[in-house]
Amino acid sequence: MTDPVFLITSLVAVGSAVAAVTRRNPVYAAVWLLICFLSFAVILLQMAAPFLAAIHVLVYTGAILVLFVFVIMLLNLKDDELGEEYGTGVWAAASALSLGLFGLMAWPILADPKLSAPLPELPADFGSVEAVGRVLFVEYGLPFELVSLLIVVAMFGAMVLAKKRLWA
Amino acid sequence: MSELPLLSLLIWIPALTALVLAAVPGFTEQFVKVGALAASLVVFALSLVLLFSFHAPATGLAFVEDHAWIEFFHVRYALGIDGIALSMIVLTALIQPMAIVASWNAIHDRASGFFIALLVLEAGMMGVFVASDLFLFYTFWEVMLIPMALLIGIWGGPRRVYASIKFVLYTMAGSLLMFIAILYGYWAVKTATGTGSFDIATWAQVLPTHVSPYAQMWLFAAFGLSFAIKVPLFPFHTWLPDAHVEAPTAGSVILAGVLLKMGTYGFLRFAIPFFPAGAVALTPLILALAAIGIVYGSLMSMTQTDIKKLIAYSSVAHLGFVMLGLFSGTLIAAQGAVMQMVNHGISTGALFLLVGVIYERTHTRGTKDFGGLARVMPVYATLFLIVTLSSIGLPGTNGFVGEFLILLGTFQRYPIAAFVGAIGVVLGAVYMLTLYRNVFYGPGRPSQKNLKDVTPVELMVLVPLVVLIFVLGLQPNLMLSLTEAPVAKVVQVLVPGEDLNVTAGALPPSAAPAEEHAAEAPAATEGGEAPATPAAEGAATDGAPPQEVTP
Amino acid sequence: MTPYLLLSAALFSIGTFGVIARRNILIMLMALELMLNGANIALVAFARMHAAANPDGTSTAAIGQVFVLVVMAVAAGEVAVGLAIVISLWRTRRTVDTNDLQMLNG
Amino acid sequence: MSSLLWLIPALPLFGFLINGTVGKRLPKPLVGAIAIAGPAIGFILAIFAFLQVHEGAGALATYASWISTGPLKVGAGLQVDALSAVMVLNVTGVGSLIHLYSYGYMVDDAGFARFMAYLNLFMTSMLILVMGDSLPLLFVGWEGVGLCSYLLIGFWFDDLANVDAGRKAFIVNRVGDFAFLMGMFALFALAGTLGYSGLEAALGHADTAAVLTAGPFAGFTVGSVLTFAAASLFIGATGKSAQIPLYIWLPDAMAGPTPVSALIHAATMVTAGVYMVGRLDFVFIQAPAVLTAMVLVASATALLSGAIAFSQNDIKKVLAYSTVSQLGFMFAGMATTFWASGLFHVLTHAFFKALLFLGAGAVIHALHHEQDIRKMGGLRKDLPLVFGVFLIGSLALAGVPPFAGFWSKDEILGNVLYTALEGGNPIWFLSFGMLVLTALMTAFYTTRLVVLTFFGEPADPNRHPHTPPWQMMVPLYVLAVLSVVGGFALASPLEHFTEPVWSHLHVNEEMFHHAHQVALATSLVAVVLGIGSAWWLYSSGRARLEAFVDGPGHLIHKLSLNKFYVDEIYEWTVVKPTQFGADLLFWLVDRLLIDRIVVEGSGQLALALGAILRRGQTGALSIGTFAITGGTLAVLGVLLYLGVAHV
Repeated sequence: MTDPVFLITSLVAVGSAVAAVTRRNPVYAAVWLLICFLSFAVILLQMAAPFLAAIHVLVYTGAILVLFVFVIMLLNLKDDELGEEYGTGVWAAASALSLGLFGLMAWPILADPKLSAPLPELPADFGSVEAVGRVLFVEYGLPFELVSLLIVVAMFGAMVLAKKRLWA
Repeated sequence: MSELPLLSLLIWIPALTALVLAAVPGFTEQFVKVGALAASLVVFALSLVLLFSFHAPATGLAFVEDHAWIEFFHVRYALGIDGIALSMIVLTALIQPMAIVASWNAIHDRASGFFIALLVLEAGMMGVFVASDLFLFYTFWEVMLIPMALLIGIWGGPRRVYASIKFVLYTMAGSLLMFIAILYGYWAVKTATGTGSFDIATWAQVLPTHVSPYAQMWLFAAFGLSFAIKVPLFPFHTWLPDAHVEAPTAGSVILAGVLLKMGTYGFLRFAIPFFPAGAVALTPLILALAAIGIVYGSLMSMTQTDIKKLIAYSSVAHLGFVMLGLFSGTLIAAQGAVMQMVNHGISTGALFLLVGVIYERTHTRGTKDFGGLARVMPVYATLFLIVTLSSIGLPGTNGFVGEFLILLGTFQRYPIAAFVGAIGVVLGAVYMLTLYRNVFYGPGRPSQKNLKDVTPVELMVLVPLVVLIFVLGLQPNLMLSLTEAPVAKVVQVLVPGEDLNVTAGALPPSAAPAEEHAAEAPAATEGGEAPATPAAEGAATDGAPPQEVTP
Repeated sequence: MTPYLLLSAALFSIGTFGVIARRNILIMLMALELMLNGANIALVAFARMHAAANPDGTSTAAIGQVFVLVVMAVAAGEVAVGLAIVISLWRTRRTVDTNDLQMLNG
Repeated sequence: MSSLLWLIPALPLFGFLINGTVGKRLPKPLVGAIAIAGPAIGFILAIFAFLQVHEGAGALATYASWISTGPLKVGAGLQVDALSAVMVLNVTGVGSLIHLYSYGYMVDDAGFARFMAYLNLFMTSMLILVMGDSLPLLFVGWEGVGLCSYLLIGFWFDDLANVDAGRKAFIVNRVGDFAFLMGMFALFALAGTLGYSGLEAALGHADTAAVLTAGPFAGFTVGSVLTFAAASLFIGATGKSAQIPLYIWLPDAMAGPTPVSALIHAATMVTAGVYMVGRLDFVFIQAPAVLTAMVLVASATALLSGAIAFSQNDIKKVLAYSTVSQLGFMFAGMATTFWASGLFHVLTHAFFKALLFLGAGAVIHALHHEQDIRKMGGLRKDLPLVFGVFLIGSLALAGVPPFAGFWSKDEILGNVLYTALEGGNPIWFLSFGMLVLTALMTAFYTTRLVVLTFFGEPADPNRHPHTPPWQMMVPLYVLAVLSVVGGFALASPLEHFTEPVWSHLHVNEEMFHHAHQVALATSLVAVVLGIGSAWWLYSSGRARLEAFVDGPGHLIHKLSLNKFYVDEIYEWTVVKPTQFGADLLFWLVDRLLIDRIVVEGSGQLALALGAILRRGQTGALSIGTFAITGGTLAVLGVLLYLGVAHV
């Protein structure tokens, strides 16, 4: 059932994720992350969430990743300032731990028959902007407002923290 | 008279007075002292009113008051007393004014706080004795702890902080266990009767039957540990000497006079009636600890160089006697134990007051620091001698009646425990007389030549205690008749099925064949009510009713 | 749906690995983002599973997708603050290595 | 008459209260009068009671309730039957004489009022002891006299030695009282009551073989319980009446003023044990084993203390050991179940021993508190009257006929021999032998005492002793008359008077007379030998004495002088270990075990645990993240195991 497109994109996603995580230099890591996020967008499309895919590209890749790159450039880390990394022993333990985590999560997913049941056929405008928008603004208006509030707070916080001389 | 809520007054007069004295800043120290004394005297008067108007109802408690308090948990502000509680209340009410008078000019820094703490302490103590609702009892049990800790902690001697922390931690450890047991009990009552309740009477009816013997043992152990620490029973006693040595005179008097009785009172009122199976199961252990405690306490007293510590260890021995009496399962011993609780309050209270007297004058308390005081302070020496005799249980004093009844009663069921306990009687004489010899006899120290004898105020405090020593010594029935019924009820729980008024195994008074005795019964006897004619039937009514002895 | 969930589990684990094994704060933050995205995919997957048309023709509540939106908003806020902290840290301590930052011990 | 009974103990009590409180401010004669009035009036009342009892009126009793709770009913009644009538007469009679004597002896002492008050308190306690109608009441008197002896021995409390002697007396008595209590409890367990009448009714003719089914002695036979009770009571008696092993306090009790020694440690208190055995005759008679043990202990005590008295140089110590020895005789008399003989010796001993002590007091008083007989001598000329009475007393003590001592001692020897012949038990023969040897030794040390004190030339010539005042001499004369007359006059009437009170065994008449003839002969020989050898050794100056002491008798003399080191043995086997044990226990158990380890230990434990955990908080981020992930992993695993595995 796994159609080839999904296979390729998920492989790309996983590969880039692993690469992003293991690069020593944050710039390379950021680039791999970019590839990973793009592959996410494709996957989202496949899951009948066109609006989300767009938003993902816009917000995640466009804003958050850019912010990352921007900060990396700002810090302008030289090679020595990157700080050393843990020894291979720690890495081995960490990877074992995460593999264990993956195994624990994968086991119920595979074991549960309902998950692999055939998907119901899609209503026409399932992932469309109009459907998501209706739900977002009608049923979840309040959470929407609260989230906006959260973002404003985050904005202030970031400014306060990062400003060089606040009380000049 | 009965419509007046006497028992509530007992608690709230000292409590409210303390509040008023503390709240209004303007009062002078003298006013606070007078206020405290007045409150305690009023409470004493009330306790006498209670004593004389007390007639034990057939069942349940006297002077009952019952108001709702915390509806949700069925906690009620319920009060009620029986003979035992009454005797404890009178003892507390008696010792309180004495402690206040004794520390009239002994306390200098923050004196008003001292007297207010004393009043709060009295309120707490009264609360414990009158409460007939377990939750209320536990609240007062904890309330009582705070002022006592303050008394030792603030106005105590050099190591007062250590002593007061030890005192608090020791007692807290025990009472927390008890709290868990109370909760369990509440739940057990709730499941058994549908509605939860903290009323002691219902607990006493419901718990023995609805809780498995195994659980009862653990619950009894929980309650028992908390009370054993308070008694103090043998291994849990190390807080007492430190607390006594560091406490001010008034603190020691009340600590020894009343607080120690909380433990034994707790056993009598709560632990035994609620968990009889547990009580019966742990009786051998407690008897062993009590007997060891008696000998151990006496031995410890022999090695002490500080008088207060010596008296503290002697308290361990005396209360070892009380525990022996309580758990030996005979009415005589239990009655002796309850009486010994009061006696110990009087004699040890008086001892601490006496130590206070010489401590005020010389500011030393070592057994070796004195000499030849009998010449210098004859009246003081006589008072100290009388109280010492009461402490070692000389016949004619109250101490003897208590110890005699305990040992006689214990012998009827546990001869070995009585045997070990009786050793305490001998050791008691050793350390008390050694103390008396070191302090009062001998050539005397030049520095102590001009010590003035007891002042009228001190006499006013000590003489009533001495009078009580002889009154209870010569006429113990005054108190014994008061506590006979409630004590019998408790002892019956320990030995279900036995008739308490029969001395098990006693021989029937065989008709004394008169051939050898020329003159048989004495002539008609005048005076007194039941003539002790030795004729067969006379002895029968007097002693044990005939009981077949299998040849 | 299982492949999508497997993918999200994989991403989540890789993100975890990143957080644990790396000492550089920036990489850790990126790994964090990965974990969040892993979660998003799972959400969308479930939304897709339960997608069904309502009688009045509108599609059922793609709540999952709305939820992803919220997650994204939160993630954005979090990254902003995170990076601000990184900058101020860099300015005061001149380091991005988490091992040097042990002031909270004791 | 019964209603007045309570007056007898009450009068001295009033005397005590008056003298005790305001005595110091009253003039001395008034204090003296008050003090003497108590026992004197008591004596008169006692005579009335005696007469009434004598006319067959049986016991007079009043009843009051003291302690009553549950099955225990302890009365506070007084009763005077034949036995206690005799004892009351003895106590009040000799007591009054000694009070009169004390007036003379102590009048110029600073604490005179206090002394007389204590004497009165002693009289009250002793009278309660002999007149009480139940064992607890006897115990009240029992410990009351113990208290008074403590107060009176340590009367001159400026000198700590006296105080220690008093404390020793009280504690040793307390050890005896401990055993007494055990005996009392056993009796209560058996009879359910503690009044004499109740006890006698229940135990008088108990079936000793019956096995008890309930109570503390379940499974034991009644006889064995009776034996246990009798043994404990006897040990109690050894405490009070100074027998082995609890006699060590009596010689030290001589630290008290001499009238105290006379009243308490010769005439009255020490005989309390004998009275108790006499009062509980129905218990002892059913415990033959205890009786045998009693005679053995009694005669051993008599012999041992007799030997020690040999070499003592303090006049009062000699008399003290002699008292212990005579007490041995009394208990031996009691052990033969011929109770009257024991009581008879109590009476005669009260007469001549009080006389000797008061005589010694007169000597000490005259020589300004000189007590060492080696420094005395030739007082015959200086104090003729005192010498006269002292001689009578000595002859009575030695057992020279027709003086009082001879009759009672011979009676006892006869009874012991009869019981030995009747029972055929070797212990009784051994006891008889020891008693005869003691009789010889008594004669010896009495003569030695008289010779060294009154004969020979005075040690330091410039001393001129003055005859004591009349208050001291009158009692001496009365007691002297009693010591002479007391023997033959009281022998048979006493036996008939007290016969109804006691239970007796069957007596084999002709064996009884045969035994008494033999005993008479042996005791006479012993007395003559004793006096002769003492006279021969001591009368002619010191030469022969030194020869004997340096020669063969050196070791025995040294042993006897140091009281066979019994005190030291007790010190090392009992007192020191208890002291050391107490200290060890205090440091080991109280301080170390409970305080350090358990109490503070738990505190340290908490701190230690905290320290270990603290090391975990390094602040490094990796540790934190690892922990979190590990935690989630674990939780996930558990949930999955629970969830998935069971679904």
